Amino acid sequence: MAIGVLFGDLVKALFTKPATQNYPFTKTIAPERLRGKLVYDPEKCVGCMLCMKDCPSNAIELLTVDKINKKFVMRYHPDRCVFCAQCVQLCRFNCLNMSNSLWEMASTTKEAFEVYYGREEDIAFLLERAAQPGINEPPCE
Amino acid sequence: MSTDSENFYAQIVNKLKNWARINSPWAIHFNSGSCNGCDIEILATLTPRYDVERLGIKLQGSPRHADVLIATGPVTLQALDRLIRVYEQMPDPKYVIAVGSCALSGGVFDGCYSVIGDLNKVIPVDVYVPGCPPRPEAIIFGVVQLLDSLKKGKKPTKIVVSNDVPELIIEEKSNGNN
Amino acid sequence: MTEAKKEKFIVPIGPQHPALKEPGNFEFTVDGEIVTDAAVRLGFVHRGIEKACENRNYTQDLYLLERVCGICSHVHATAFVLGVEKLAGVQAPPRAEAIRVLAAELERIHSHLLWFGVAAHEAGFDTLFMYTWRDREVVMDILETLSGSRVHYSVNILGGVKIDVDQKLSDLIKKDMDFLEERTEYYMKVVTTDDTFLGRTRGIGTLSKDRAKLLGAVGPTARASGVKRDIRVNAPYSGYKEFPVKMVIDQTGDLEARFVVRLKELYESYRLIREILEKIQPGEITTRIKRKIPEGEVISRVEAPRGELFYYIKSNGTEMPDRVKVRTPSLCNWGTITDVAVGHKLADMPMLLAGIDPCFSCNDRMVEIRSDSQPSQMMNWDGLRKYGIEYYR
Amino acid sequence: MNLSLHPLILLLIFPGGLFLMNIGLLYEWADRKLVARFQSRVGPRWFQPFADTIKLLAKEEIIPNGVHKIMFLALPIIALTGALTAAQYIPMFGFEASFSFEGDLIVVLYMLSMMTLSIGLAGANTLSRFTIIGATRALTQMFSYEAPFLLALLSPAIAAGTWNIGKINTFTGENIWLILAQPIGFIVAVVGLMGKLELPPFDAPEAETEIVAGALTEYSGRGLALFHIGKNVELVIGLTLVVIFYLGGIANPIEFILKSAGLFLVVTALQSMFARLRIDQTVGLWWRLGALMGLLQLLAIIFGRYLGEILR
Repeated sequence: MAIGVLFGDLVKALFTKPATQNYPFTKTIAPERLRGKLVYDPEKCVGCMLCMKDCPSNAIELLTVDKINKKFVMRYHPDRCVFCAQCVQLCRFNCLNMSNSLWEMASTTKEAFEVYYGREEDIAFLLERAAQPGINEPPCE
Repeated sequence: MSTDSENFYAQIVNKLKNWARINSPWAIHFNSGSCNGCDIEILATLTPRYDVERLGIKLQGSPRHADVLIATGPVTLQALDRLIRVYEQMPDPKYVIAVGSCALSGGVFDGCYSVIGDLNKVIPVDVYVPGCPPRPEAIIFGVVQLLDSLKKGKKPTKIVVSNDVPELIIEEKSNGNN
Repeated sequence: MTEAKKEKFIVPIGPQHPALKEPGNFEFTVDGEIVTDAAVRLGFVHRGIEKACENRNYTQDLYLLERVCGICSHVHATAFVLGVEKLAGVQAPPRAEAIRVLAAELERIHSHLLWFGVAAHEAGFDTLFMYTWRDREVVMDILETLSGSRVHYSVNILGGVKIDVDQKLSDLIKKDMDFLEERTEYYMKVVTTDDTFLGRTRGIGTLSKDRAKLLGAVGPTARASGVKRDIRVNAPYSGYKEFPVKMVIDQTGDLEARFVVRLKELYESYRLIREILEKIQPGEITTRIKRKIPEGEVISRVEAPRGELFYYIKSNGTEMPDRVKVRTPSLCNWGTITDVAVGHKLADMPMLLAGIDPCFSCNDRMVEIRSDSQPSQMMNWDGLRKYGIEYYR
Repeated sequence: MNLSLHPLILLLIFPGGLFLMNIGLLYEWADRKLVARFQSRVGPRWFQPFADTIKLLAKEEIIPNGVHKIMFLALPIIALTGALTAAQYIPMFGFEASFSFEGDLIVVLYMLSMMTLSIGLAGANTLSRFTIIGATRALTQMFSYEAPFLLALLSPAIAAGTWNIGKINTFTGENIWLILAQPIGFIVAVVGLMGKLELPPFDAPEAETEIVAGALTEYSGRGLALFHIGKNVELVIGLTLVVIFYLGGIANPIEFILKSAGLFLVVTALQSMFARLRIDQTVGLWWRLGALMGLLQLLAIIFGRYLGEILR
């Protein structure tokens, strides 16, 4: 039975530095294992499509440019992604990774949430083809 | 008195208004079917570690007091009309921040029978914050994005909600909650 | 005057309400400040998860079900994984099971601290809320360094776990546990001695042992009323066979008892985590599991921070389950609120609601459609299934 | 110090209107900042209340259906006017009061109650259930704190032998600090002030977790801003009153600032130390404890004076 049990802590809090991080002005460093934005390495990918198959929220689309020469482009939607890292777990060739530095992704437009990963010439080729009328994009599956 | 000086005063008033708006975004939080993850993280931004009060953000209970609607979750059919009502009850100018993958696109719930999945289909969204859930820092980052866009002079537009829900009006009269 | 007296004054709480960060609608009929009737309306968070499970494969279901609830995400995944592993006849390696328990206990700490803060906030004790959440960030940091996400840890995969604990991490966790234990002792002191706080908790919402049993309360709510109900003790699963826990019980059954039970459970969690980190065996953390799960049905029960979590999984031999049924602890505890609320002050309602640690997103597995024009009808499983297929076609 | 300015300036600029409003907003900042520091946070920036107020003034004002329009618009103004009028009778900032007459203490106390009355009416005016409950609670609380607060302020007045705030100020400045002579009265006055201003833990009328924002739930924009300013002005007046009565009076601005800051620290610490009291607990506490203590204090003072006269 007492009144004001918290008093000691109040005084302590008043004379110590606040626990606040000065976030938007100083950046915080995320822990090593943090699951941020997905990063794709087109050099290692063999196009097994396992990541696409098991993605719980259809965030990954693997577009085939040339299957024999192993040319793939990944269209990644951070707005759909739930950052579960199942694709990273499944990928046997370590071409997928979740970055621990890219996690601030707010945007005022939704267009920002369509990210193309791959070799530059492949992306240019795909976008060019998609821009032409009448020709559909390469099949996803 | 020429029109120049009037313009000058009008400019000053406008600048003052804009400054006040940027420095005091009072927020209201609505959960339209989220899994609580985002909501807890939004709540966490109020607590000592992140403390958004230093940016002037205050979580308000009544939509009448709020400027920013922070919405989470893949809009469920049940929460839909409530969400629209809360949005309509907010006085102009008002802004919407969609937090979490569900509010952006449906996330894992995309395709469930009871969700709409995209907040943008229901009310106009100003800032999108992806993540499942986004870290509290990322939510603050999203708010800062909104304030930045206001600073650059994005005009607060008066937007009419597209979904016309006639039952809403009848319900509002009989049932005065919120 | 008599007309006015007959008219009920109903105070709605929710679906948008600052007390509850989640949508749920309560209607309290009040007479002055005294509550005379209480009704709950759920379903604002109904997303159709159980149905969605049926057209996703088991791996996708795991992440879908993890997002049933953002506070106790790990236990949902654990319950599902344990069930599927039982169906497939696979046993996760011991190290994986220990890590599952580790994550579950860390989650319990985070959930209880979160609840403690929210309950303090409901009582208008904002300073306590701030302090609790400041200390909660410690366990959130652990979870983030351990698993990579603050809320949806995604520790489980079918047949094991994703993450491993190394020596450095375990030292860090042990150090933080000491800090948290010290803080918990302090909060215990506040909860049991501060007069203003006791005024809001002692003797409020007393639930007797018999009522608790009758209403089917689970978890800390039941344990605060003296019901011995804890799946970790009654039917140990996963790593709890190796690392037993002690059941925490209080006989009083009021709000204060619920605070005390939850805080005492925190001590138990700290102890268990230290024990796991010391005794954990090196070894594999995953086993292979086939994509197609053999036909059969299984019941899987785990102890969530809020009480017993129940999963029923039926497999038809394909990559996708035939039926998944989830019964969450919050749903079992709802009955206690409407039972206990009558006769209390309106000001006590947020505290009472917080007392069972409600989780609306956990609840909303079902939608009740009320229609005045049509008579209600009973449907059997097949009829309901047919109706559902027709309805959503 | 004496001020001889035109009455209009006294009313509108200093120490009335403009100055008082700004000081009020600064007080709000100090309040929020100190509470934040007690909670181990950084807290708002110094211009936060100003930004809030300007923003609210520039916002759309929604008048809900089914309210009495004139009342809805007039009540915030009445509340603010009441508070500002009360300020005229108080030796603000170390200067002598702008207006004074024998018995202005009573006028000030009743002017301060205008705020609560307006909030009560505003709550009853709108149809929302939260506002009605908020209004009932606000009025209930008013009935409970008014008597002890009055008693606590009366005992110094009786000790000074006058009901004029200015004269009480000089009396307390010349004698021993009344906080030492009448500690019970001081406690009752401070806690009564917190009840009057609906600060936590006596914030049941606007308990966010129960009834959203209480009586002001339906107010937006201008009305809300005016109520906010009114509350802050009340905070200034209330603290000044307690300083004048119990902390040895105020003779100059420096003394005013120092003593107010000291009292502020106590009030904010009390704010962040307790759980919110239920409305029935508030009323019980006040009538059982507060009023009794205030009465005891008053009786002791009267008896003391009587005794002193006999001995003389």
